[in-house]
Amino acid sequence: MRDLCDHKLGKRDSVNDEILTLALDGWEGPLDLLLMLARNQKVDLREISILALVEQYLTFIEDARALRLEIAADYLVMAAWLAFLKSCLLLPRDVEADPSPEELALRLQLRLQRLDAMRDAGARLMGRDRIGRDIFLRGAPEGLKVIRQSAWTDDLYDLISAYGSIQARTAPVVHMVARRSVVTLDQALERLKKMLGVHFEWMRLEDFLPDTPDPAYRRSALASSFVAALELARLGRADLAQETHFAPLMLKALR
Amino acid sequence: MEAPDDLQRAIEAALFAAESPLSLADLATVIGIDTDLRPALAKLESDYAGRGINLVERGGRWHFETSADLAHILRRTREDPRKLSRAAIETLAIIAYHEPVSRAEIESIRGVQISKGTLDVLMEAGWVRPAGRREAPGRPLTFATTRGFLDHFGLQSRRDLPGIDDLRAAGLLDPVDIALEQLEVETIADEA
Amino acid sequence: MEAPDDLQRAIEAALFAAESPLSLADLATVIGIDTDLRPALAKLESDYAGRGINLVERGGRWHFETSADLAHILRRTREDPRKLSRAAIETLAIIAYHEPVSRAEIESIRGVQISKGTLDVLMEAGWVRPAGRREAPGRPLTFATTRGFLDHFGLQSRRDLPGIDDLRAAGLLDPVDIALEQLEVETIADEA
Repeated sequence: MRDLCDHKLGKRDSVNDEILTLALDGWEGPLDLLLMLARNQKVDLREISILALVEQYLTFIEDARALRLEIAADYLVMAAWLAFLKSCLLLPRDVEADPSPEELALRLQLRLQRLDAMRDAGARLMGRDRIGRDIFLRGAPEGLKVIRQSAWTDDLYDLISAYGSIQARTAPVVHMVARRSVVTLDQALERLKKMLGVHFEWMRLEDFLPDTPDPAYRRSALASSFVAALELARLGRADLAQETHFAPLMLKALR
Repeated sequence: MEAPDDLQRAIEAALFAAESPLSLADLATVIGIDTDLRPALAKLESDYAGRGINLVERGGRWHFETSADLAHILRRTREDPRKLSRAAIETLAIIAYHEPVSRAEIESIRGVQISKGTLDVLMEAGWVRPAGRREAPGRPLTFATTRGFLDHFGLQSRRDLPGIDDLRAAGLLDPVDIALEQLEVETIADEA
Repeated sequence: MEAPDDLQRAIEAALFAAESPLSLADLATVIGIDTDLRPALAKLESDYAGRGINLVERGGRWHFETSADLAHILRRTREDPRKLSRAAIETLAIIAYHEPVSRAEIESIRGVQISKGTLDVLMEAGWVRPAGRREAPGRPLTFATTRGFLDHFGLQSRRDLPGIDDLRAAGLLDPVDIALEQLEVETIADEA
């Protein structure tokens, strides 16, 4: 074991200085060290003698201490635990112990097997033919380029309706007049004057209105005819009468 | 196309992995062989002649490239169906009805400013072109529509565009309030 | 190796020109064809089997690569392109063989804590990715390997991981607790 320690001492490099396990920085923790020792037994890990392994570990740690190497705490914890396990394994069996020392030893063995399996697997992975080291991809691929092009779906209808809406909103006055048909005051005056010239008895205002199916046009005619009737009464050309509120407004020419 | 020998395989792999075309000397260095590589290259050239990849020599250097007739695979054009923004279609309509027309005139007809991208989109679509400067103060650039515009919208000529009376008859003059609302929505969207 | 048909030529050209491996769906899009490409790929795979360049499938995606036996010619340096620490190699192996696996599980197999940079290095290499949280107390994050991992190590799928079947059969991929239970059952069975 002495030469193992010396070997590790000689190999101490500055690369791993972030690791606190100063003296044992070749190993990644006690389990790693145990696995190395187990492999040194050169038997299948399933056949390994845990007792022998514990002995080796404890000797190793003792040697390191004798050399006054700084030993990280977790190695010492493992050493203490293994010393305990060793004593349990050697002492007469305590049937009450749970878990039994045999089970503890078995657990350790199983853990070592698992770590060993993954270490092997890692090595086999790294040994594969790897891209960029053993296998190469195309050095200068042309690349597959997708050129996006807009396919405009606007049609003639979209175009002319857009123009229509501009026209509609920028020429609102023309637009409104064209849409609504109304009877102006002048038109109503003219009509009333004409009709009063040929009818001499009382007539309802509604009877003076032009005949139309358009209720909007009729309302407009009613409003302008009413104003026209008031105007004619003011000028002394017509007489107005209404029996009560909301009764028909009666109209007659004044001679 | 019989199985390649070791030299041909090595050349094949070296040219494939190379980042630039290799001369005979480069190849010899890479492969570490000191024989005439020309026969092997000729064999490979004929092996690949009818394939999607060809071995070619340009100016004494060799490389693999995809066959010229398959260039369309390397550059694929994808068409995205899209509609013009409201601002763009209105601008296009104004240009079509009033061409040649300056940007300021377009804005005065629309009643809103047009953003820089709007005319770009129309020019990129191939429907609008600059149509010279107007002999007026500031010499403003004017715009007009193109042959491509007529083709896309199925018009023989601009005279086929319906007049304002036709539009009204077709009910295409929206009620004022609706048109104004739309304008407001658009302005808000533009500002956002 | 008879002359390839148009489909084979197109696949050949597309995979040759592509900057990364292509799935069947990618290929169909690039070539603009909607048929099963597998027969054509199989034909190409066998066409290239003995050549310096091979057509391979990795994790459901296809690419061309140089033949492994030519590594000695093409390797520019003996240096490992990505020199991994032993901790990183073991961690990668544990993730690959156990995925999805949590950090605590990795640490319990290795018997030491994972130092901060180890998983970062593997993720930066593009070989390892977070693979969701486990529905267990503490909802630990788990890790798994990527398609880039399969590519790099020349694996078609995780089933190709060296020795994975043997390890599984030997129970070496099971946690210690489960292995112990298993042993007890066997012991009882033996005793019975």
